[in-house]
Amino acid sequence: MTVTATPVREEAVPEPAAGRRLIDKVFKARELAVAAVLLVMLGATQLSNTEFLSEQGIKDLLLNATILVLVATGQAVVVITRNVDLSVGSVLGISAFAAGTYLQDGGSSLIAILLAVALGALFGALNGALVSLGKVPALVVTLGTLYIVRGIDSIWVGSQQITADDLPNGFVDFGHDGIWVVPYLALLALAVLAAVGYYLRSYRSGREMYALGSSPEAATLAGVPVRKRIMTAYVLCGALAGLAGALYLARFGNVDSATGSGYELTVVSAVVVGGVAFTGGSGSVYGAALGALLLTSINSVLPAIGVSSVWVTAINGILLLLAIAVDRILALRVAAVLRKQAAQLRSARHA
Amino acid sequence: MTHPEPETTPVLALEGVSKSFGAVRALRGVSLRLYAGEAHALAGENGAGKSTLIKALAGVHRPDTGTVLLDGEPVEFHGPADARDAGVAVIYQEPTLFPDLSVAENIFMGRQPRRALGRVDHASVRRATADLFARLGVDLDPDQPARGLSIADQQLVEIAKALSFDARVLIMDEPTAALTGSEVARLFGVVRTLREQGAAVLFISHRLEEIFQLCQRVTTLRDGAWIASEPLDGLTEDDLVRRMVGRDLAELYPKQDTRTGEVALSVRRLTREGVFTDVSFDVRRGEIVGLAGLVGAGRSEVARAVFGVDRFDGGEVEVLGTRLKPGAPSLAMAAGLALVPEDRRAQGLVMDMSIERNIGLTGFADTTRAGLMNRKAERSRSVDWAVRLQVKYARLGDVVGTLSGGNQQKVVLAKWLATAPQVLIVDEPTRGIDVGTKAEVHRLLSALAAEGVAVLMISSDLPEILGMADRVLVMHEGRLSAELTRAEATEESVMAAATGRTNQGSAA
Amino acid sequence: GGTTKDDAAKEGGTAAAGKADPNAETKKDLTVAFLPKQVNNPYFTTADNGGKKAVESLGSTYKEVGTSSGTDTAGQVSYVNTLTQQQADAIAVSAQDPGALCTALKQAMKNGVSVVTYDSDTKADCRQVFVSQASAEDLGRTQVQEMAKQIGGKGEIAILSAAQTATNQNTWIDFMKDELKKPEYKDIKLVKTAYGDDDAQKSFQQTQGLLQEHPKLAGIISPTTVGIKAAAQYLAGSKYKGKVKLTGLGTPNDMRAYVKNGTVEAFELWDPAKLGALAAHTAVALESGQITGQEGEKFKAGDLGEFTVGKDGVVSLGKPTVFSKSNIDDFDF
Amino acid sequence: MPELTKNSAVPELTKHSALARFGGAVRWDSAVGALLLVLLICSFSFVDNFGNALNLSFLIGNTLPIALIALPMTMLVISGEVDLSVGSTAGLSGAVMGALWNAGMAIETIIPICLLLGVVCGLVNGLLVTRLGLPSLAVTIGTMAAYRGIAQIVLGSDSVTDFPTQYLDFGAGRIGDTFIPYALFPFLVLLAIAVVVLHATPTGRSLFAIGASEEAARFSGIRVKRLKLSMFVTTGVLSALTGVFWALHYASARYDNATGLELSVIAAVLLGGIDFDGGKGTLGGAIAGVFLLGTLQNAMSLQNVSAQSQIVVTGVLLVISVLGPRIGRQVAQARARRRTAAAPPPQAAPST
Ligand SMILES: Nc1ncnc2c1ncn2[C@@H]1O[C@H](COP(=O)(O)OP(=O)(O)OP(=O)(O)O)[C@@H](O)[C@H]1O
Ligand SMILES: Nc1ncnc2c1ncn2[C@@H]1O[C@H](COP(=O)(O)OP(=O)(O)OP(=O)(O)O)[C@@H](O)[C@H]1O
Ligand SMILES: [Mg+2]
Ligand SMILES: [Mg+2]
Repeated sequence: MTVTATPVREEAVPEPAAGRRLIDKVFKARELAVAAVLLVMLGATQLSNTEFLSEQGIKDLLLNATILVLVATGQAVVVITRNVDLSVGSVLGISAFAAGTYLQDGGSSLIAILLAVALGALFGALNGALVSLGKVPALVVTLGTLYIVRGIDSIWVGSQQITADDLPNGFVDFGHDGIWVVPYLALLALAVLAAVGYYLRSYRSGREMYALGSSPEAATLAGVPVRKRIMTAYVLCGALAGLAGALYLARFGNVDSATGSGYELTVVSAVVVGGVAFTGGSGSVYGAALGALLLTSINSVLPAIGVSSVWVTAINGILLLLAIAVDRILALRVAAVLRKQAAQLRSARHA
Repeated sequence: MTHPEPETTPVLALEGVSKSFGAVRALRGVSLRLYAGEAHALAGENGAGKSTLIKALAGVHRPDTGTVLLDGEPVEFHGPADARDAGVAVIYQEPTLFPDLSVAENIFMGRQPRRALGRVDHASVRRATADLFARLGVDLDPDQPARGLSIADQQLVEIAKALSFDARVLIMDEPTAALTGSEVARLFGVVRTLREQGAAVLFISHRLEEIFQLCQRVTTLRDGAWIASEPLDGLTEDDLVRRMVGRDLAELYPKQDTRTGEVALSVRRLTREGVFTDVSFDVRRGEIVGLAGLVGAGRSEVARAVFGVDRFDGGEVEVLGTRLKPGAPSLAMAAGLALVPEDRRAQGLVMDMSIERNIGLTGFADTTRAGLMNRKAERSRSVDWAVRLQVKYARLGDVVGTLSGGNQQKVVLAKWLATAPQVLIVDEPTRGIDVGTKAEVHRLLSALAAEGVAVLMISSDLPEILGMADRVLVMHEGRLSAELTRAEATEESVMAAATGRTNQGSAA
Repeated sequence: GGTTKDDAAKEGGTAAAGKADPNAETKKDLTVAFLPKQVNNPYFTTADNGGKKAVESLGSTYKEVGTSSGTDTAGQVSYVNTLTQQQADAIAVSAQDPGALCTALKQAMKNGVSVVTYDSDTKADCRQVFVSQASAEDLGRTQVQEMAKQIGGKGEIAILSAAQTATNQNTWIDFMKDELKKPEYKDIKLVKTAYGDDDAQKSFQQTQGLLQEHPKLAGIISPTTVGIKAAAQYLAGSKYKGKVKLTGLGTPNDMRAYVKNGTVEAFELWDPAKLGALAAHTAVALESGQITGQEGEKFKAGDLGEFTVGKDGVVSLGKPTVFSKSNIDDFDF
Repeated sequence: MPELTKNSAVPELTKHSALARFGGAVRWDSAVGALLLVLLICSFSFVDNFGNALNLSFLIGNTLPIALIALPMTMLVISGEVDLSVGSTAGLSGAVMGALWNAGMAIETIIPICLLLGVVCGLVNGLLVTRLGLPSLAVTIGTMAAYRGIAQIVLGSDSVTDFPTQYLDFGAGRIGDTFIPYALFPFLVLLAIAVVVLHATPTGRSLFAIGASEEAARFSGIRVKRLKLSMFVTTGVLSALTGVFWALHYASARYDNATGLELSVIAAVLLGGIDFDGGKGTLGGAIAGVFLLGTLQNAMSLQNVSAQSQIVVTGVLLVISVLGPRIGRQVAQARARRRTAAAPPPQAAPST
């Protein structure tokens, strides 16, 4: 074969800026869509009920979201690596109880929180070990640990419960006080969110989690320490579930053996609504956090505008469907526009 | 056979390496030495063990026996990362990119330049990627996600990635299989520069002329066994083929003259916005029509739209007088159309299914009795075609993913030829297929045409197009830019049309 | 013409009833199984432990089985089946669903098992006796009276219930509404009934919603232990603390903190341990043949005194206790 | 054509591979089947009251809802999708059944209406997945809430129990004093149909192909979307049927019937060796998984194992179900590697 060494393709990178900005927009659009839905919803509610965004109202909204935001953040990291952790609800429950038991015996609040985080991280490590060492489907393994941890929790807890009376006042106050309308819990969640988001974006190991989720084989070939990263993701997720457990205790002042059961579906919903794909490698923790905020806000909005709680479940589900459908349609539209623009650009360049 | 080798220690070498996959012994006691400043070719039929050898070098597979030597010292690579750290860069046969990440991230994953506190410096990742692409003459946006890149573009990204290592050893497993001449030339230019700077290069290709262009020495494998290592100087293509196949080969492009009949495939003003525009052509019974063009010209997209896997926005397609419904491959199949897609891993095969089941996927109409599968019919249909195309396999029930690249391609062909199509569209039918089988495929296509099948052949291998086609259509930027008769079609005329340097229009 | 509701109604059911012998000897070495709505639920654990004490004091064997979810009706059914299989002598069950357990319970009774429901009833023909924690009427009315006292007889109030399907809740709520019709409550307006599904978070958010939707809300009645606890926790951490009154049914241990910090003035409950004990005595009395579940039959229930079976086979524990700052420390359950 | 260029070493190798096959690849679904058998034998011999007909009929009757939904769920999962809304669909179907019954409609009319409702539920799921290209996990989490919510609106706090006795008897009764519930027969028929469809028809083949590689399936002319849609519809119908059965079996139609059923079905199906990534598994395995869990629960309850411990056992079983085959494979591979390493080293050292 003779080589016709004509430089067919023009010099590279002539106008990447324009293209990049557009692509950036596409990616951001996912989060934007959720944010837009959220704002519209909150705005509309405020119009029909002026109490809704009162000082107390905003505080409540933020407080409600805190725990879900934390767990969803951890879950998003795991999902980005193309895995899933269904055991978060159970881990949350058992960590909350552990922290409560410790506080009941007169422990310090800070250590109680650390204890919950450590216990969560421990279960995260167990999940991570099972998933990464055995290279087995995360869904099954964590469904298994969901049952196991819940079982251990109920055997341990039995019919005991931690009530507000057992907790030091400082801890309970920490659960609802804050700076002006921003509760301490929300600040904490925000800090965690920002840290995890920054880590995923700006550190090699964070980027490697995306790589790993995007294509596990390619990641192995690229020398990504797959097991280590999966382990990190699970430990992080577990630790955040543990932290969420401690905050749950502070917030609700009450923990029993059923605490956190069924929570996994809410968390998974938040992550999905936030645009983190279950096929791994895409989405962001910010999206997941927005998803969490959206979901918890729906639960506050409906009672606030006087929707009978009989309707809540149905409306919840339909809104969830709407959110993902709108997001999807938007993404398709943008992709189509992009395709046409690319074609125009190409023909313009070669004309 | 004894041939002088350089006196220096090889940078990277294999000594007596064997590797088995269950029953299959992919390598048996193979040795290979790579020297600094030398480009070494690896030749062999499909399934000879080339890719396996490379994976042994790169630490993907641990050899069952034998050793890997780095600078003369035995080393044990525990994974690709070890090999990479030792200065070995590999381009694997199948592109392995992260579809969700940007092209730039794909190239620098795990090695991104960092700023203070270990943070990734995104800007310099982007800049370095742009520089690499400029060096290769590639027109890709570093921020573009890898998803949606054509196979060729993916291959180019892989090449850029390998180059970015500034490695001491550059290993390339069929990097050119999806590329057209100009990209290959650019690549070879860059590789030569690297070699002159002292890198050792290992190169695999089934295009023998490329081996002669780029390399100094060649190692031949047959059935996993080492056959020869020798300088290319003084060797002819025929010599090389004989070493690979163990016998002489017939003519490479055996196009028989056939009588062309009625129009079998008729495409009118086919348009898919942003991809291709106003494409019209006919293919007659007994005719092989070549569809040429540069990578990304839109040939595959046209084929897919015609077959119905993609929708089109305007125009019409007729097969043997039946107008096809857009977006309905099953109807197209019923009308007698078959498409051998370009990406065998994603589109051609269900990699986790057996050879038998893969071939069977297109034949439910023939292999069911009263709505139930007839295992025997399914099996005999599959065996028949696997044997006719010389697929090299241990058992028909083996998972297709364990076959060598070329043999996978044969299974795709078998799957579609088994439907006895009236109109056959083949997209890069011989990508990754060895010379011997390539001739076989060409003979087969000729024979099909002679039987009255209409063949549309898309290929980036220009000699293949020129050798096989009765007529050549050329695409440029999503439009048909020329239609050339066999007599008119030359390398110059096709390239001119493909790069848009003519305004010939479609001369019918 | 197919089978419709009217056809089915004609079939009717039959309740087997033998003859009671009030002087029959109390049998020993019976197996009495408690099947609460949910195991590990502190309320039921207290109740069942009361039952356990009573069963053991009567010289029989106690056992407890049950599902770990309060809405797993299918699970509860299979526990009834299992107990039938194991030939338990008597079952005391708190039904998750008035209808779902029927087939299984009838099957059990056919196999000679005595069936008592406690806390939450099934349909009357599916058990022999229902041991009620207090008459539903008392509970419903006293909660309204307590609320009226706390808000000074006027203002908007709301109810925070458990699941929409909870039978006992709904009965109490009906009596509350009935009580509110009385002229002395003409200034009190029930503005809404919300459902928190006995889930802490949901009840929490429902409380928020009530307060946002009805800014002038003066009080909330929550006739469920989970609901009142969640509502109290929300009020305690909000600006409504002490301003919006809260009463209902709660356990002293749950509510102690809120009573002490002024979020809650008073609430009520029966003693679950006594409820369990009464259920145990009733079950043993049934199995011993001292009663059969007919109206008017009398039996002795140890320290609890003598009880009479009322209409529809209902035995009632008595009036609920009201807990406030002054007496809460006297209780531990 | 030249003769088939099979590897010259084939005869010698097939012997090896037969061995390897025997040792390494005991299929997981057979393993679950064997486990079920062992469990049954143990329960019959050691668990009091397990073997009597009444208990067995309870066991089967209580497991049937899960088994029924497991049929289409297996196919759906094999084709790479999942439906979490099955429990809610069943609940909705039961709620509608109750509401219509209360309204005085004939049950013979109600049941077809419920099944039709199942079609609609399945269509909604399927259309959202295939037309909009949304992930089924997300879609069905949404419809799970939506259907349950609608059920709540339809029936509110009612609980309908007065269905006609002959229907209730069919739902809960058994044939004479045998262990066979009436409802077992329709299930066996459905099971047979499902096995044939999945393992012996082009449709089944296509489902496997779609699950393993949707794109390759599309390029093979398989009508991916249509097949997926029909799988969702089937799942909807069978879930609705399960809802009807549930209401009759437990003689109670409530909006929260069958809550959490999806998790039980999925756990059982996973235990039966169905790969959630699609493309792998057998119906036999799935059904064995369903009955393994059912039997285990029944036996443990009879042995007075507490609910909490039962949960732990279920979880451990699930974890083992995925770790077990994996570890087995690794052991087999290690053994094979040792064997090849022990074999005489191949000749043909290269000359230089
Ligand atoms: N992972 C695997 N499992 C089982 N068999 C394998 C595996 N990888 C390769 N093989 C077998 O090893 C042999 C050598 O394959 P290899 O990919 O090295 O061939 P190749 O020379 O690269 O061929 P091609 O030119 O077609 O790419 C083939 O018979 C193939 O089927
Ligand atoms: N799956 C896809 N999604 C988005 N864009 C694509 C996809 N596949 C190809 N493209 C783009 O569409 C254009 C036409 O590609 P196509 O594959 O049809 O070209 P081709 O002429 O067949 O070249 P090739 O030799 O690579 O097959 C290119 O710009 C390519 O990058
Ligand atoms: Mg190869
Ligand atoms: Mg192409």
